[in-house]
Amino acid sequence: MNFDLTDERQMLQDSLRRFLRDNQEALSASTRLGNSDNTLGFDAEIWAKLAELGVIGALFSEEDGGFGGAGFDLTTVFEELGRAGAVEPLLDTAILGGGLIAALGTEVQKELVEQVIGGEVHLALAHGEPNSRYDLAQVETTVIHEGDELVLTGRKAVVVNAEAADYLIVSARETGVANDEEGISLFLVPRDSAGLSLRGYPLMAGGRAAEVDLDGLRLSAAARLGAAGAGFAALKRASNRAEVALVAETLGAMEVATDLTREYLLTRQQFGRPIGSFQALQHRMATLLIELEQARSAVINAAGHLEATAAEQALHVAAARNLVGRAGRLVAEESIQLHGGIAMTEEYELAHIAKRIVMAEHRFGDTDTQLERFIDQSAA
Amino acid sequence: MNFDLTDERQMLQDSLRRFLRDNQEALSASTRLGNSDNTLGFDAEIWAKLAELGVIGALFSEEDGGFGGAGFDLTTVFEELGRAGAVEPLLDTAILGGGLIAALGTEVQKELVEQVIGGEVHLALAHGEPNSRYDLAQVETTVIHEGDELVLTGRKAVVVNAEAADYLIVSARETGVANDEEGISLFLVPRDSAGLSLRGYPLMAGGRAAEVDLDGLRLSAAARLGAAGAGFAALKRASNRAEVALVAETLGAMEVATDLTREYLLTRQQFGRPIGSFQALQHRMATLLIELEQARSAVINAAGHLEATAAEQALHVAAARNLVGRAGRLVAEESIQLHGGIAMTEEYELAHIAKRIVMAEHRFGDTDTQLERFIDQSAA
Amino acid sequence: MDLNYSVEEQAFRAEVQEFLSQKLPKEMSDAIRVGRELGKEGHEKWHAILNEQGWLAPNWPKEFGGCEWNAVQRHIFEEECCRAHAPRIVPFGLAMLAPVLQKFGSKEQQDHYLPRILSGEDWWCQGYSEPGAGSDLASLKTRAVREGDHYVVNGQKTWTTLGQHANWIFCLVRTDPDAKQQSGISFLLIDMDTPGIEVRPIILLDGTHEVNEVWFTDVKVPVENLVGEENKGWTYAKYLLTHERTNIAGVGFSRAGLDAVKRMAGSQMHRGKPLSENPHFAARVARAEIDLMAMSTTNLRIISRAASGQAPGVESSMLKVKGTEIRQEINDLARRAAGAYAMPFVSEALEGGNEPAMGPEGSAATAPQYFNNRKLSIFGGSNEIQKNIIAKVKLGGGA
Amino acid sequence: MDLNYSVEEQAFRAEVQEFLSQKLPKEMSDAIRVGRELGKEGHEKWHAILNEQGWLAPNWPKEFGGCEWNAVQRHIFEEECCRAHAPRIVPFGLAMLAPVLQKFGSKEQQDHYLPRILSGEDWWCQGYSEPGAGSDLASLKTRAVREGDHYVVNGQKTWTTLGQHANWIFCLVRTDPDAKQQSGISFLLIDMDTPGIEVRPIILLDGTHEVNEVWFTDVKVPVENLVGEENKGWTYAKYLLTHERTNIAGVGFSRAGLDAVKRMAGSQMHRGKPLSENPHFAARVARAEIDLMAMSTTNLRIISRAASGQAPGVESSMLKVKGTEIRQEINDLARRAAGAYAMPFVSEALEGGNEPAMGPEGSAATAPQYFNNRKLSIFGGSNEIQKNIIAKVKLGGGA
Repeated sequence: MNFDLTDERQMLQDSLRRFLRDNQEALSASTRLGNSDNTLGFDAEIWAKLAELGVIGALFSEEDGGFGGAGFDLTTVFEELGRAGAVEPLLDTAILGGGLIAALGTEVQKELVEQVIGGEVHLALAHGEPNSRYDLAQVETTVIHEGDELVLTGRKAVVVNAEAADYLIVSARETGVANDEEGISLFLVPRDSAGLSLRGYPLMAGGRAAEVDLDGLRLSAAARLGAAGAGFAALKRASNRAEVALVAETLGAMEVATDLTREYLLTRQQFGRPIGSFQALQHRMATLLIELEQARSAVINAAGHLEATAAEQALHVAAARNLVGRAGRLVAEESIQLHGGIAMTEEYELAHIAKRIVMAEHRFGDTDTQLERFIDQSAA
Repeated sequence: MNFDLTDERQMLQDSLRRFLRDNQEALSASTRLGNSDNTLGFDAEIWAKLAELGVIGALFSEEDGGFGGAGFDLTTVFEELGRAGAVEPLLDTAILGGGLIAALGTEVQKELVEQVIGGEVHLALAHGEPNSRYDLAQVETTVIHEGDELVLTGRKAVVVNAEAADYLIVSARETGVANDEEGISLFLVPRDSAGLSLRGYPLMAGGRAAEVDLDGLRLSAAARLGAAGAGFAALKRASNRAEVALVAETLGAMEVATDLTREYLLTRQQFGRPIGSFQALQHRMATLLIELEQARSAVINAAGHLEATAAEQALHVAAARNLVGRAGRLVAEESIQLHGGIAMTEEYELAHIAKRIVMAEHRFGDTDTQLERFIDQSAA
Repeated sequence: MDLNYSVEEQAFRAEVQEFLSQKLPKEMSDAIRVGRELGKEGHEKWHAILNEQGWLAPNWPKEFGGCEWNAVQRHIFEEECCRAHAPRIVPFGLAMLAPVLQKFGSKEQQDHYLPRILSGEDWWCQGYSEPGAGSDLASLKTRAVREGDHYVVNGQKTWTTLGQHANWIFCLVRTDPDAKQQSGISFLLIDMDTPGIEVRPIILLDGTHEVNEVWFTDVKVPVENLVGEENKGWTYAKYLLTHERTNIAGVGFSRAGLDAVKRMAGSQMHRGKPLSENPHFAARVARAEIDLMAMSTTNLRIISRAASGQAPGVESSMLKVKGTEIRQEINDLARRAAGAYAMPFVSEALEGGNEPAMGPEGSAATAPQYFNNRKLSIFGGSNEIQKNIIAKVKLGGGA
Repeated sequence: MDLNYSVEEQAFRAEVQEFLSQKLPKEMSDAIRVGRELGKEGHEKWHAILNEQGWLAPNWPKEFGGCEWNAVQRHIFEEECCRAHAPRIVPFGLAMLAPVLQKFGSKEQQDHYLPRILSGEDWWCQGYSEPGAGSDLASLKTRAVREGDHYVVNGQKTWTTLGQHANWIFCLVRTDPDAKQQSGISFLLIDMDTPGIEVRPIILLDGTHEVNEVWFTDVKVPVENLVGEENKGWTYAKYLLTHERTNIAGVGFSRAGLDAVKRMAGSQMHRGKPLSENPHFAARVARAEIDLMAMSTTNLRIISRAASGQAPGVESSMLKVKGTEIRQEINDLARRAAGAYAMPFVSEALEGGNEPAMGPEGSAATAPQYFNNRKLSIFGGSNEIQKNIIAKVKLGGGA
């Protein structure tokens, strides 16, 4: 048993933390609400430098051209992104997009992974639909075979990073009914393809997404990623990895929220003394710190089981997301409350951090959905 | 709209409160754990005086020979019993037993109601079974017709007040399968009948109950209470009334728990000052007082709808029991915690009061079961 | 004990319902239902509709043109307005300043300002909070120095709600710097067009411009704009705060919010069934509803006592805490119900522009409202302050 | 980062499992599994079995006959003992007094007392708490006055766990009444058979006789029973409290408790299905399990740091709070699972008499344990004190 970071990961953590701290201003500018001139949703220069630093490569295994890719590599990177409140779409381009291509792609398709690692290409996963909620198998978008061509029709909902993406990975149903795990295919589609249209918008916690309309999008069979109808397992695996990244990001954000709150309690005066001397607030702060350690352990458990069996992965990912969801909500709400009015203002750092924490729950399933998954997995 | 007690109920409250306060010692002696010499489970003299005071009569309508019987009569009486921590089985003898006989009995059977009001007769409802949990329709005890005789076989679980009861009201299934609402009959059975045996024991929160074995208990058709197979509606009505009484009792106990805690916080010194001057404890006390008012309102809602439609009754009873269950647990646990060690000792009043609060949840359905009922009723 | 409304109260409720069904514009109730903002014009329009009906000032005495409704009537009115998705009335002039003027203002002030509040000619905002003062109002620093027939005001107010629309502000200012704490404070009425006043927006974490900083630099205020006596402002401020506390429980808002959650959950599919049938979600909704049913009765108990002349005491603080907890929980349920569609932030859609919202009806507003309503437990006397008050009354301890 | 146990650690675990399967008497594990009490003889029997194996003193140095296991080994041992429903070892002599004697005791004291602890000849109890002192140990009042070669002790101790079985008690006594607070306290070993000692039972709210008051009236204690130096007792007491904090998280107990809840919920029918499949109950169990999984890892993180020589700091307080919250929640789940069968209080069944328990296996103990374990967050430094400690370290504020 060993809970220390390896030297490599420690170096990665140090250099990434330093880089993000040094670029706080640029990061902040790109993360704020209503920054509607930036339809990229993030800072392109920062992205290039992240690639240069090897941060994207750390998310891929050596086999896939990277130099990491294990659970603890993901958590090392994303905890730092969370601490910085960064909205740069590493989850979408690297973990989801890059991960799926690395897992399923042909040699030709896999060249994109190299470009992802180099920071030259952006990706998005166009999978969720208006009626799918958090159900990974719920795909109503259809594929019809017309001669050699495949015709996709449907709508994809809240596709994060769609506008910046060079390619979308689009899921569609080849056989079966809406909720079957069998029959889901994945396709690698250039974003500017005819028959594919986007309606982009900013997101509550920063970054951008789009509704994607597939109106008779015509593809050749070569656009398929992996075997026909066999996309579900890879989607599940990719979402597990994304969820581990997400809890680590939330953990980083929770660290900052509790740090900011602690500092505020020590400095802010009311009724002639620092408010951190009021015992009721002290005890609530203590509770936050306890839950922060719980969250840290849950992230470690999930990351440490990301190479385990599918059942163990599912169990620990659901457990971590449920716990981090609960602890995160508590930390976000209590941090705001303990600050008072100042935390309600957009310009104060905590406002953005709290939004990152809370809104993370809305990707891949909220705490209740995770609890259901945990219960199912425990009973299985 | 009017939230004041009527003059009659105010008088009832005053006289009952005075009586219970004056007899605190006798009440306490009968309520403590392990007081195993008293196989009655309560104080017989107190019982006689409660009857004399008209407290039992207040639980019955004029039509049934009493002078009350409405929801707010029940809550007035039981709130006081709860404040006193009394374990006297008014719930079992009067509300459940007497209530069922009043609702279903023949003229002859109803003579028992008069005796109940006079304090001369004790009753118990032998309905729950080892497998029924809190499901009112789950009856596995069978009735077989042998000539003119009815033969009952089965086991009844945790029958409160069974040993003291002169008669048991026994439920058994005449037709249908275990979970049907149809087919349940009720029988009025002398406790010393052949074929009926008791195994009595004390209860965690005071009072006594018994496992009741029905081993070929032979009855005549005249023992039936109400029509064959039609007992469910009356059982539901009786349990609604009992649950309203129960939440009022818990409310009374919660009042005492918060009062004791408040007094303790004001008097107990630690680190050189009263512990009630510590803000963390102050805020927790404030929370308890808020939840106490919530519980009071929930009790009023349930009592005020006890004469409404079956659906409204069910909705408000489930709501009140869920809320009082949650608030009661909080008050009981926090009162103990805010006291510290002293509250862990059997001789301190709060120990008994906390047990009354918590263990009430185990009659007719715990908070989750009540929540399920509320959800079902809301959807209906 | 009787949980039923009297025949008269039922008739009053029917009258309110009739009015709302006739006079509340559909585009307005539609906007409120899905959480869109009304803007200044919308507020002014609804203000005028209510004024025409004579129902703009429920709590004013009849002599000043008010309804003089009792607490139960006001409760019924508020409940029905929420149910019908009527806009909230901006309270600063009508519900906060007016009672102070009616009790402490001069005849001239009453005659001048009260009709202008009803007509909508004046839009008032509140100058109470200051940076660094928070819930600790007594430590305020804005100075007013008497110079001849004027006061000269210097300082800064903050959290001034809708100050960007206001042409008048009522302010607490320090007139005696040597007096202790709450003494030495005066209550001034200030024209926002006076030179030296600057309003700076504060953007809240949901992107809204709802509150402001108001800066005063050598602002000249005529002495006749003083309310009551100099250095007695704290008395008037406390009186105002008591009035601010009406409808503190927010039962109507919670009821409307819970209905919206149920509508959305009924339309969203989760694992092949409506989300409303999912036991985990249903349990959250049920608990919130059960809490709300009880608090609604607590509210009525207090209102009924107020209607019979008893003053609400520590119960207001209890209602504030529980009421905000329930509202915030309902906001949380709403964002959960919206699923992934809680994520988009389409400000045009929220502001009533042409851009349609994504996702199910009302989903666009769920996350902004969740974050915006964190303020409920902070502003208006934070829930911590309320608990201090409860403890002080019940335990006699200090903070 | 590596969540796996080393090969050596896995081999050690197998060895412990083998021992438990061979040597733990079935009637003993059966009793523990359903929550029955063992009584004095049961405790002594298990004590002897461990002593024979040489595993009675995991934390003692080998020179004193201990195992000298590291933190990870101790954790594995505790985990397996809980899983196998082994009895808990009475800690007062072995885990609390012994480390003090080993570090601060004289050679004579070590030679005399330590072997008698291992052999079970002496049963120790703890004389720390006093009425009115609670978590505020420094204010203790029991006096010891030196008279020749004796101290004369007068005063009262309370909450003395299993004092009714003990023949020796280690006490904190005040030897210098003029010294401030923690100075002037000494650490005395007292034979319970000395005249003037009276043990009075305190019956707890679950009917158990687990703790006692111990009264001292002119009790003569030989001066050689003083540990270390006079008036330095506070130093030894603090050292002891650090050792008391091992296994503070109670992961093993919680794990065993959760397994018991699941067994019971699997056997109880609720609306035609096992209770374990009811979504509301399953949700409670799942949340407790998720919390426990995380705390278990927090515990390992701290243990792993301790094994590499780093001292646990404020983390102990965090584990205490979370650990007791989880255990209490599991106790609550157990009484819920038992349904109406949580109500009977059949003390004979709990004490291992012939009277069979009502209801499903283990149900008889659920309510008593629920109430008894309210103590977890009160004794051993209440959770409020732990939060004060956390705040002091992290915020530097006083209480």
